[in-house]
Amino acid sequence: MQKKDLSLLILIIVVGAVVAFINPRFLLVGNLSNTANQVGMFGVFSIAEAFVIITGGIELSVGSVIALLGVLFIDLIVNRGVNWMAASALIIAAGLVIGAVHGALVTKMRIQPFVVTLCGLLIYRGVARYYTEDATAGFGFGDSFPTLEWLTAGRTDVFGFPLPHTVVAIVVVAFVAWIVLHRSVFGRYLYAVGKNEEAARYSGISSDRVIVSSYIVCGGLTALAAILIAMYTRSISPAVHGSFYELYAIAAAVLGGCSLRGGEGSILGVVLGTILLQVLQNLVNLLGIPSSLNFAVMGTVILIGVLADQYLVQRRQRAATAKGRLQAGAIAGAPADRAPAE
Amino acid sequence: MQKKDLSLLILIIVVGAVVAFINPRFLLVGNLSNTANQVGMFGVFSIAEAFVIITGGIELSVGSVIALLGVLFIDLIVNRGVNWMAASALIIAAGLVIGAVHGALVTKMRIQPFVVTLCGLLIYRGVARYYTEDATAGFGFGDSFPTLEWLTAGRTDVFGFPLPHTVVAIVVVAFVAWIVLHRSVFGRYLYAVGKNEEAARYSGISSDRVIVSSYIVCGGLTALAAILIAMYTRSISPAVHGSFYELYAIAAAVLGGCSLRGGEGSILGVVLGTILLQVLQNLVNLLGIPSSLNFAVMGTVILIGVLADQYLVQRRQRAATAKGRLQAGAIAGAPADRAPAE
Amino acid sequence: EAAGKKTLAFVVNGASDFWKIAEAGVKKAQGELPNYDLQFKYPEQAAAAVQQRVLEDLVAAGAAGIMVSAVDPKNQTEELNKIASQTVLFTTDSDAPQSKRVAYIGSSNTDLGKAAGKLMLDALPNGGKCVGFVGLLGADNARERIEGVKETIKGSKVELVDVRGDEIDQTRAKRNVEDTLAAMPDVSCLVGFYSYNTPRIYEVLKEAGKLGKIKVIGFDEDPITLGGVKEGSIVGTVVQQPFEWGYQGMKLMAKYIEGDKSGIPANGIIIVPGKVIDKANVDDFMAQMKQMLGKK
Amino acid sequence: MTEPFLELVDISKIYPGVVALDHVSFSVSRGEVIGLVGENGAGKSTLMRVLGGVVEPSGGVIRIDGVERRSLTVADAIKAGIAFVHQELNLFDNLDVAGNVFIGREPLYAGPLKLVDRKRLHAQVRPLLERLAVDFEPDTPLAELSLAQRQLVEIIKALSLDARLVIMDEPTSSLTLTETDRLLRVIAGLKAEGVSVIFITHRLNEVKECADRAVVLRDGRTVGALGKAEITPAALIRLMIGRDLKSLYVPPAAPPGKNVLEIVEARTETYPDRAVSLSVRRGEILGLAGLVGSGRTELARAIFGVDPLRGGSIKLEGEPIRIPTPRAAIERGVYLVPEDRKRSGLLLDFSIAENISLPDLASYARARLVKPALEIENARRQRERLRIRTPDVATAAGALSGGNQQKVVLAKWLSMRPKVLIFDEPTRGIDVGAKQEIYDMLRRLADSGVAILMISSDMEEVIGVSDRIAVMHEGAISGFLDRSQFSEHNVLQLAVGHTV
Ligand SMILES: Nc1ncnc2c1ncn2[C@@H]1O[C@H](COP(=O)(O)OP(=O)(O)OP(=O)(O)O)[C@@H](O)[C@H]1O
Ligand SMILES: Nc1ncnc2c1ncn2[C@@H]1O[C@H](COP(=O)(O)OP(=O)(O)OP(=O)(O)O)[C@@H](O)[C@H]1O
Ligand SMILES: [Mg+2]
Ligand SMILES: [Mg+2]
Repeated sequence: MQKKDLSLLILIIVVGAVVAFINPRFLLVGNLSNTANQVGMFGVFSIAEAFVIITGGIELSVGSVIALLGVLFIDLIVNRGVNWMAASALIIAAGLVIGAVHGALVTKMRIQPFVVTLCGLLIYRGVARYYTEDATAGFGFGDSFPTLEWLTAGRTDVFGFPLPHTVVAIVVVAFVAWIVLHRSVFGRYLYAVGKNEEAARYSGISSDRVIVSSYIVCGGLTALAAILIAMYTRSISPAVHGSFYELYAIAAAVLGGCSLRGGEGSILGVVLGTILLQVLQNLVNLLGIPSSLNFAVMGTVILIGVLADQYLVQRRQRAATAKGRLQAGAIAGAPADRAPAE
Repeated sequence: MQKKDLSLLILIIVVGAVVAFINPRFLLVGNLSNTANQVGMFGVFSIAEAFVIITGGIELSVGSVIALLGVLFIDLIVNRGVNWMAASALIIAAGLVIGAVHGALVTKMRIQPFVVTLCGLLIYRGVARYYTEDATAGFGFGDSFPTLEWLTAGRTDVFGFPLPHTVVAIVVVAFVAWIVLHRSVFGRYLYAVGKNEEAARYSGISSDRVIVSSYIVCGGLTALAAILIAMYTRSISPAVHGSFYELYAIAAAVLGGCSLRGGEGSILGVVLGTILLQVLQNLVNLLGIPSSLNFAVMGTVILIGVLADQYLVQRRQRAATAKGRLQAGAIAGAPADRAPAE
Repeated sequence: EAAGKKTLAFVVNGASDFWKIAEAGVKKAQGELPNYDLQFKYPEQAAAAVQQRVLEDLVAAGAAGIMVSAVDPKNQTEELNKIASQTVLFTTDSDAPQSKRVAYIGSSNTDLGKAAGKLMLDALPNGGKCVGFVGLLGADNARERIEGVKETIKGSKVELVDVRGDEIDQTRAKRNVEDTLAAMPDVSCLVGFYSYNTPRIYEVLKEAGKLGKIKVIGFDEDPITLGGVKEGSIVGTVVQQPFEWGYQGMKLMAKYIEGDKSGIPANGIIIVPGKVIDKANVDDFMAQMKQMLGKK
Repeated sequence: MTEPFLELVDISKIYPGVVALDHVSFSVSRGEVIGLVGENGAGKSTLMRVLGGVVEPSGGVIRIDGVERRSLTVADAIKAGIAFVHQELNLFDNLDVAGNVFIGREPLYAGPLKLVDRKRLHAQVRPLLERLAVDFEPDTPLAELSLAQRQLVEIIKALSLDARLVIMDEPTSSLTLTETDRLLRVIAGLKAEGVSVIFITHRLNEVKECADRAVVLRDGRTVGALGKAEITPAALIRLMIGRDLKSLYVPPAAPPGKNVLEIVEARTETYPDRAVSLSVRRGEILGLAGLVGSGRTELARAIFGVDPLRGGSIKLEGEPIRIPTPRAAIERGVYLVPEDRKRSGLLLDFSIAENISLPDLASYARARLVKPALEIENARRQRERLRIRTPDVATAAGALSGGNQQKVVLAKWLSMRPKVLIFDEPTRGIDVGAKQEIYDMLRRLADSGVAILMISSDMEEVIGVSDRIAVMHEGAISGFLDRSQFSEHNVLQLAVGHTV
């Protein structure tokens, strides 16, 4: 575990302890399960975002993709009677295609990722709204897909804890993503390209392919999140569904140690970032803070957390220098003719 | 005028011509005046954003600042009976302070600009909503501030064209910003710091001061925009007022040639970017395109524009190489013993 | 556009299913007004500035009459007057009484709130704690509805302890219900103030196995709300009649433009009253809806 | 000699885990040219950075004109008349040449607005450009300049300061003989005007040519100083590494074999109408000389697949091949050690081991999962083989000194099976000891059957190491030289386009 991840974990524990102290109901199984469920859904697309950010890109269309694919998914299974497995496959495929298109525009046409995905943000939401004529897409009363619902929105009792299946999803996704990013050849390439694309190219990495892959992974995972979220809300107003989620995703990734300059970040950090954001949401409701202050509380806690972390980093550095000075003193006191260090 | 700006201008003209062809009412004085008015308001905070982007930062709290300061401004003059000149001064001062705080957090505490201003985005909107208890702040019926209204939301007839005073504002702001960015030492430092902060430091430029200044300028201009926009809408629902405006601002800046890596961009470009975005908005309404498609049209036109530009750049490069070949040919034909080219 | 056809526009305050019903009304009116081109406009964001822009552009495009559900009528007066000076302006949904609008067609949100309050009193004869859920806490319709509820339950043992906002984010809407159940085990009734809030309440209660144990009162006619009413797990829902606003409004406007001002009362206010849908009349209402929207 | 106006007394600098300077004392007098030499990582740059106000010393005092200070800021240093050419370029791609030279000191129009007087700015730069006879203009955008040209801009920037002391940290590392000569003449001119110069270089002949005094650093301490008369490369080397070095040129063990790499009529982007044909044989080191901007780097990039080839063909072991990307080159055993190692050669934040394994990561992986143990093991092996000085192969490559960084780049390719190795300035910024090691390595590689193309601007190196020299002039080969024809004069004649 990196230091950055550790300080995030501590922040989460501190916030959790404070909330539990003020309102012990925070620790109720039901509440923890609900929060875990949110972490599951938001974590999937935050990890998606992290893949792109690590290669030095950015993906702003996450929210719109969630709206568009969510609408399509519900339309497919509710109105067009498509089998839910086929529909899920189609939606994930659509996500992969969207990612591939973004990647191609970024690498082949050399358009800034910000511009490409900003256009995506605008276009996909527009298409979703046009497709549904701005109507809400949703399950009718009594529409029921028991297996699908159980898989996506269900919970399984594990030693008395109703474990939401979205948590299973995030654990699986995070584990695979962790292997890929931190252990696999491809992951190494992602970091290399994010850090210094030119040097990566000189080492024989085809950076275009790596970048395109990162967008494809992002698209696919976002599509998965879109299905989970659609099954959670069970209704999608295309004009607002998922809006601002790209900011959530970027915030989770950045909190988790990703740098928008690329080449940095860990999966564990991203998951912890997501948990922090969701605990903050939960806190506002549980402590009865006016919902108008929801965002303000979130912003303030993040800022305090980052400031505290920064303060500790600076103290640690000063301590390290002081230690170095001591060593230097020792060296200065050593006999002058000591063997050269070579 | 840089090539980038030129191609943006051409895109605007092409889009305008197409719209005018389909619906000649586009060219009506009233319509042009309305669009110009929008450009005025949006241009001011887009330029604000550009200052920060050029130094390699980002400012995400523009929309929330516009909401918070707008609410405060209206509250000051309507409910607290503060003289509007004093109120304006206070609001601008508040904007400068917000900018200074962001700058200090970025430079002194070394927190990523994205994180600082994301927290700002969350906090300021929360404060605005809490302050008004989510109620809309606005002028009551009959409340009237003739001078202020004339100054900010009025129009003056210039050769039959009702010139909105916001246009005067944007022209003045853009002119001053142009001088500062493209002609003054400070502007040069902004570009230098944005491109290579370390080298700037080695050249004796205090890059921290330059970065803080850019946030301060941004805060001040955003405050001005907040006043103009408050006087235009005359009512502010703190929950939604100005939301997404940061994306508008960044989009205008990026369209106008700013790179999010810093060190690039021109004021003319930013203004043209703003104009393009506003003409696109106007187009959707004038052509009777379903408003659900509004954003999609915007996204598509931007994407096509950027793609076309990119295509032309690549063609131009190929042409330049061909020209290079010609020149090289001439050299090859020169006598072998001519003076070395050193 | 066909030459000579005058444009009448219906501008709403944001996209929602609710306005789909009004749109159906406008479509019906279009069938009866062949000489007009009736447009239905959704601003891309529920913000006053965005809507203002749509209105200005419509005027620029030469609309003969505009019917608008203003995002923020109280403070848009001046701007609405600017529009009213150039074209015939009706308001709907929420009125701007001080503006120069010709007429208002709609319901009174306070009345709707009062109707919901009565439902609560009936459902909780022994009193209890209630929590409400709404999209935009600050919006006028939300405030008036909440006010209506509070006015009615004042003095009784029924209490509205909190109203949670969600910014029209469905995920948060559902989450708010979950968190409320976690935070207040003794809550005895939940109120969904916006159309989508009630279905989210229904789903959470269903998942928690508390359907029927906690009373639910809703607004508007989301299919899930109606299903819940039919099933008996939702006490009742208070609906408006946007279809009539669209239909009557457009026809009145056309008449007015043609010079017939008889349909407009002196104060300009035409209230189309809301309806309470409960188990008794839900089947009829659903049939009616189906017919209005022309759905299968 | 006059009294020193600047003194560093007992300066120390400690980085976490490293003692870069250990009680170093140093003084500068008016009009004195001091050569500062030492191995990579000896602390030369750090000492100068203390003087330039970039680094805050951990101990000691700085005395300027009798005033004592604990540390300087950049502004202090500039005010004290110290100009600094940093080892790494510190320029702005988004400004033009004039803007870069006068950054921070722009001539202004009168008035409070601080507007830049661009006409005056350009006028002030012009004479400086003429002084070094460069081939670009005040308004040339910096982005269009090559590495060497940028180096010249840095030097001009320092000259423009009208300083009392000019510090040049390896100014000649990417310059060819012609520019270097011109620079040495400029230094002589400065000396005559009473300006002091501190000159850091790894090309020891340059020290002999220009310095009044040479100071040698080792492991952060001063190990000796030589007066003008005593300065010889051999004496310097003895102080630097504590022993003598054998001569540079080691003849090949066997005569060269068949052609491995053949370039036929290759054309590049900048000189599309000039074609280059050359071939490198098995076991041979072919030196490629030429002036700054003669197109050598571009040729190497085209062969390696970084830039597109505008025409012509490449044959590897007699077989025509196409190399559209570096990946393709690497798969065929054609490797490039690029000239800008910080930008193209290394990922500075990656560890040494990770840098070494990067081009061939698949062989350190099982089932596409990287086995760090394998990487570390190989990195340790390479560390022994190339004598990379680091206690831990898990340290970031950026923390190494220049020479050791270069060895890491080499280690990348030596871990694989090279057929052709292209070196672009293999010893740029590398100390004599390490140079010697790299030359040894080159020879051993050649003897083991690798074909080596060595681009170099260091005349001594080209003549000392190559078995054969090709010289480029304006994008074309102006001639080949055999060992018997090797001389500075011949190389220079060809480099300016004459024949020999
Ligand atoms: N910022 C830094 N952080 C940590 N260690 C550093 C830093 N800068 C330099 N060092 C270390 O200080 C020592 C001296 O480095 P310095 O750059 O002064 O060497 P140098 O003599 O200039 O070598 P070269 O000839 O390679 O330029 C080296 O061991 C180097 O790794
Ligand atoms: N990044 C660049 N952008 C634009 N032009 C460049 C760039 N790099 C090199 N050039 C130009 O290309 C031509 C060939 O340069 P190249 O780097 O191949 O020469 P070289 O012989 O390797 O010399 P050196 O590396 O010593 O400068 C030169 O005219 C140079 O100005
Ligand atoms: Mg050095
Ligand atoms: Mg070169």
